[in-house]
Amino acid sequence: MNDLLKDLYQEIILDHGQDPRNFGECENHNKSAKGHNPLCGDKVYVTLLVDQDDVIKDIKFSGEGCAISIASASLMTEKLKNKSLDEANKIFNDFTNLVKGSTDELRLLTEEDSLYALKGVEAFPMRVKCATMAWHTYKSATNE
Amino acid sequence: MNDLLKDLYQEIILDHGQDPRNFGECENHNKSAKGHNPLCGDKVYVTLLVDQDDVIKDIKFSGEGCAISIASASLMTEKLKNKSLDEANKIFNDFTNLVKGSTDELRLLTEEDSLYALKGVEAFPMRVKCATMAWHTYKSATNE
Amino acid sequence: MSKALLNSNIKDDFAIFEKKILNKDLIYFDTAASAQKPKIVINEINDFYNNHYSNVSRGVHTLSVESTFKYEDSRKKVKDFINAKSDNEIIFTKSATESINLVAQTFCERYMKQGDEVILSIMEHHSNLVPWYFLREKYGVVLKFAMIDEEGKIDLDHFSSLINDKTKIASITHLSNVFGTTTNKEIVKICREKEIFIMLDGCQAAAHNKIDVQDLDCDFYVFSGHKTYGPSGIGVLYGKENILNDLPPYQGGGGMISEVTLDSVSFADLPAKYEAGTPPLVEAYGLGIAIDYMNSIGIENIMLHEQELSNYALKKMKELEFVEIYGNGNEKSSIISFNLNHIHAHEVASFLDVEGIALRAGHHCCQPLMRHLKVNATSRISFGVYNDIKEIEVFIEALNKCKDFFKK
Amino acid sequence: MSKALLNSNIKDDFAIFEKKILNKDLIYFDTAASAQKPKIVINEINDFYNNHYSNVSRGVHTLSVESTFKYEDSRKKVKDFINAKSDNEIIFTKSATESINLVAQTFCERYMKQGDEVILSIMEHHSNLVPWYFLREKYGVVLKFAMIDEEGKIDLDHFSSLINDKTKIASITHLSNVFGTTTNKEIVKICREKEIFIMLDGCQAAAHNKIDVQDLDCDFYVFSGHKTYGPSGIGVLYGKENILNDLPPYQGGGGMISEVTLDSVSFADLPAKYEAGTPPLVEAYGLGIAIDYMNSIGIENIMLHEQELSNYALKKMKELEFVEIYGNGNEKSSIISFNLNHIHAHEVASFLDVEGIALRAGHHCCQPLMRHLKVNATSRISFGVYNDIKEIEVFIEALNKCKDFFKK
Ligand SMILES: Cc1ncc(COP(=O)(O)O)c(C=O)c1O
Ligand SMILES: Cc1ncc(COP(=O)(O)O)c(C=O)c1O
Repeated sequence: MNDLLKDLYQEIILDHGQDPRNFGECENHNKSAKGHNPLCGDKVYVTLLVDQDDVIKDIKFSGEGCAISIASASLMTEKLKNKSLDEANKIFNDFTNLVKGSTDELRLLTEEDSLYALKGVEAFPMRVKCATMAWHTYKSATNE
Repeated sequence: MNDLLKDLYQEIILDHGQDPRNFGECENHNKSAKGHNPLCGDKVYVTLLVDQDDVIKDIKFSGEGCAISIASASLMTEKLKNKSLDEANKIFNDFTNLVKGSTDELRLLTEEDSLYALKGVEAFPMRVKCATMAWHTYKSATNE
Repeated sequence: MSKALLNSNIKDDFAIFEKKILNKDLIYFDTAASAQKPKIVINEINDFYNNHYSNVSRGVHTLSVESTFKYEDSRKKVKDFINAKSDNEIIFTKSATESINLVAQTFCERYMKQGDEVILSIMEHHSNLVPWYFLREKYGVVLKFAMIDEEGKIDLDHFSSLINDKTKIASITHLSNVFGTTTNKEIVKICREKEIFIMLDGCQAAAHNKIDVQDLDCDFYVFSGHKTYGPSGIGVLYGKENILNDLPPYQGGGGMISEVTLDSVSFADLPAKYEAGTPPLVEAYGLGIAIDYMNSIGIENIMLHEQELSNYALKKMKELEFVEIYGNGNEKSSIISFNLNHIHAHEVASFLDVEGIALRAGHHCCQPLMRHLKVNATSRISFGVYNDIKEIEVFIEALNKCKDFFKK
Repeated sequence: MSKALLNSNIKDDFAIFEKKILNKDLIYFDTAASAQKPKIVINEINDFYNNHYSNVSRGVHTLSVESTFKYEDSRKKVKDFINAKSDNEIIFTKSATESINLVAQTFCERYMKQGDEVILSIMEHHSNLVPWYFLREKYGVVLKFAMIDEEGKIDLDHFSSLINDKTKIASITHLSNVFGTTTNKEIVKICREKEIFIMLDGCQAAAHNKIDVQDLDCDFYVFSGHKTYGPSGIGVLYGKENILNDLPPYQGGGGMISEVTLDSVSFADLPAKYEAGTPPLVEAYGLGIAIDYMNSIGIENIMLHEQELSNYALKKMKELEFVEIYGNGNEKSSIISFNLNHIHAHEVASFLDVEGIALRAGHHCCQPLMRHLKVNATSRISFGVYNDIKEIEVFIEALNKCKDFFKK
């Protein structure tokens, strides 16, 4: 099996892709957004509950997509839960840099993070949109 | 001096270009048309008197243009005067074939004709429009 | 079977097949998106720039003459290629998309008013939908959509039933870029009987079928150079001469005028009337060379070759129980759309990419059709002159590997 | 003087100068119509087709990635070339003519109603006239024309005096293709003060001046690739991002959509919003390489070089009493228009063609200006990086010969 594919589809990606965590809608949410990938028509819906102190108390997603987009959404919800919006936005930046193969230094994400599993996407530039779809949707939900 | 230029600008062309015959408007005319060359904005106005038997009793032209277009108009009026429309149209075909360098056989024009002097145009394809401007104008005058 | 196949060393005509994709031979199954270019096309483009280049139509000097003649010569080749009656019926645009926009806009200006109707189909490419949506939005034109049958062909009865007194034009794909099905030319007869205009979107057909616009009798026909082995940046609009004469101009600018004053403008005759500005002249020339190339193989032979490949691929794919094929007929021309059970088309595309196989995954600019098929995306393979049976074997094996990889 | 001139072996960068015109060296004085292409541009176009070609933006496979990155990379180069703020402000079109049509049409739809006014000038190219004439015709927009001074520059006082409450936009040439004069950037200030939009037609300026759209502060800027040493079939539209976001789309089709249903369509973000259909992708790439090439020489150096040539040619031509030059100033950038007494411009062009000299004769797509100058046609020489002083000597000699030939 080709190494690039092994890097792209690590165990954890296939796992989250088939069995996503935090799938659905937050029972209580005060922020939400829809997103889609114009390349393939995949869609995602992200809901959040953000408290007075700008902490993400709950975050869930639903939708359809490829393994990369679903796994990325699933890992995102795990990572961002209980983070402040400020931290979450830094992670957003780190993550998009990571998958784009940007040379910018990561500020909060480390190799230990499960999200790091998505680094393999950098070898497949046209899949970056899959990996970041849920993230951009989170972003637009919190920007409103 | 280059041979192509010599062929293009034969004595008779320069003569008719500088001193055109049948310049002006027929005093009595029953057909007329305006024409122009979109490449350079040159213009020509052709008037004809065609009798009941479809014979061109008079033909004149006016306008501005390059030596080729003026000479061609001048030589045309000389040639077409007193011809039947039928003959004139055959000459029209011959002439356009001549200047385009078409391989079609000429039916009425011969090497003795003064119009034959315009054969040099075939080496300058972008000048064909100059040489045929008055002719197309004649044509549209008689087609109305 | 092999009789219909082209000699496999046809690949040598294309430099790109010397390229390796991650050390694998390139298997290019994405011709429906854009065809690869024969060396002769690229070499002739070089020659044009290196020995004959200048702007066209306006200059007197030698290079201008040479460029103009090459440009106009190409128009003649296109005319012969689709058997139009006159050079005046061939308009060079930048793409089929532009050709369709041109027709939609000028046709509507000339012949349609609020409430008038246009017939499209649910399987049209976005390029044959959105230009009409603009008319709906701006002028209140009504759009109706013909249904398709199980095979993926226009349902002619349904098409016919949509036509009424308000219908002015239909615009329909000639060969579906998702199913590979060809629209029955009966459709033009229906339009003739009901006295409406018809445009055929020949993007996929032009590289695959012999096109004869006089025999088809359609009013407009469009295709793109880049899908017919020509360069990018060039498209064709065919329109019947009397209709093009009757329609207003589209874009304004140099080259398409007869005379301009501060108060007025009069327009050049066809085809210049529709070619405002410096045209994609070298691209038009390149398309002419691509046509020469296709003719040298024979468009019939190309069709038979691609048909053979499609038949073989279809047979092999049907043997794989995890493959779902869209459109249940056997007519697939050079295009097959499919999905692997439970595996997203993007995964298939990335997986196969690593095997050197270039195919397309997505909605193929046919979102309404995807919705009809109840999928977001499909994978699509499509063939050109350079493909062969061995590549299909590699592809089938790769599909098997792909299924195994994502099963775990 | 010679300090400002580029090294004369720059001709070696262009294959076409190995060509003979009727056994004479080619002297190409028609760059204003279209520039010749450096070998590097042609070679890179080859390389694109031979090693990286596929359609852009939609595919997942390697070739699609490579093509997309090359295409988008070129957009960045154009952005830097004219110092735009963002890639989103750079739209690839097929030509400057198309860019102007796009702006005229979408701007009018969004911001203008019957009776609103547009300011042009009497020396605009047909491509910056006719698109606006269409608006006059279709929507009852009023067009006003700024006068020029004796030198051939926009009369800014007159321009200013034309602006009133109904004026919405001005569209003015940045560098005259007849006089070689540059429009004072004060014109933008006037528009800012009077709160109207302004588009600059940079067709001639882009190959000759350093363009800085932020410094100019214009709302739109357009130019053509083929006049800036790039391939045919590619044009650029620059627009300020907030304005382009606000304007409606122009052509509809694949690539410019976000989502399409049978009832509705939503549009992609900039720049895709304005790039319907498969774009002229290799052409865009070629333009990027041409920009690299110009940068490698230095656009300042190009300007100085052409300025030197123009100054020298002007001086020599003024010594010939039978030559009339249009525009009485000394600023001629890379363009000089003239006539020989009593000899039609077409005669001059044919005569010089035979000497190997390619120049332009005609109305230069500026018929209203020709009328203002009271001529049908002029001859025009224009310079590029590859021209040199020696060629001007040959040209001057040829003018003398021409006069003698037609005197008899
Ligand atoms: C000043 C000016 N504007 C517009 C144009 C039109 O450019 P194009 O024909 O490349 O669209 C030209 C070139 O002919 C020009 O010189
Ligand atoms: C059926 C069909 N119509 C229209 C188009 C649009 O062609 P282009 O993008 O070359 O304008 C395509 C190709 O994408 C197509 O397959």
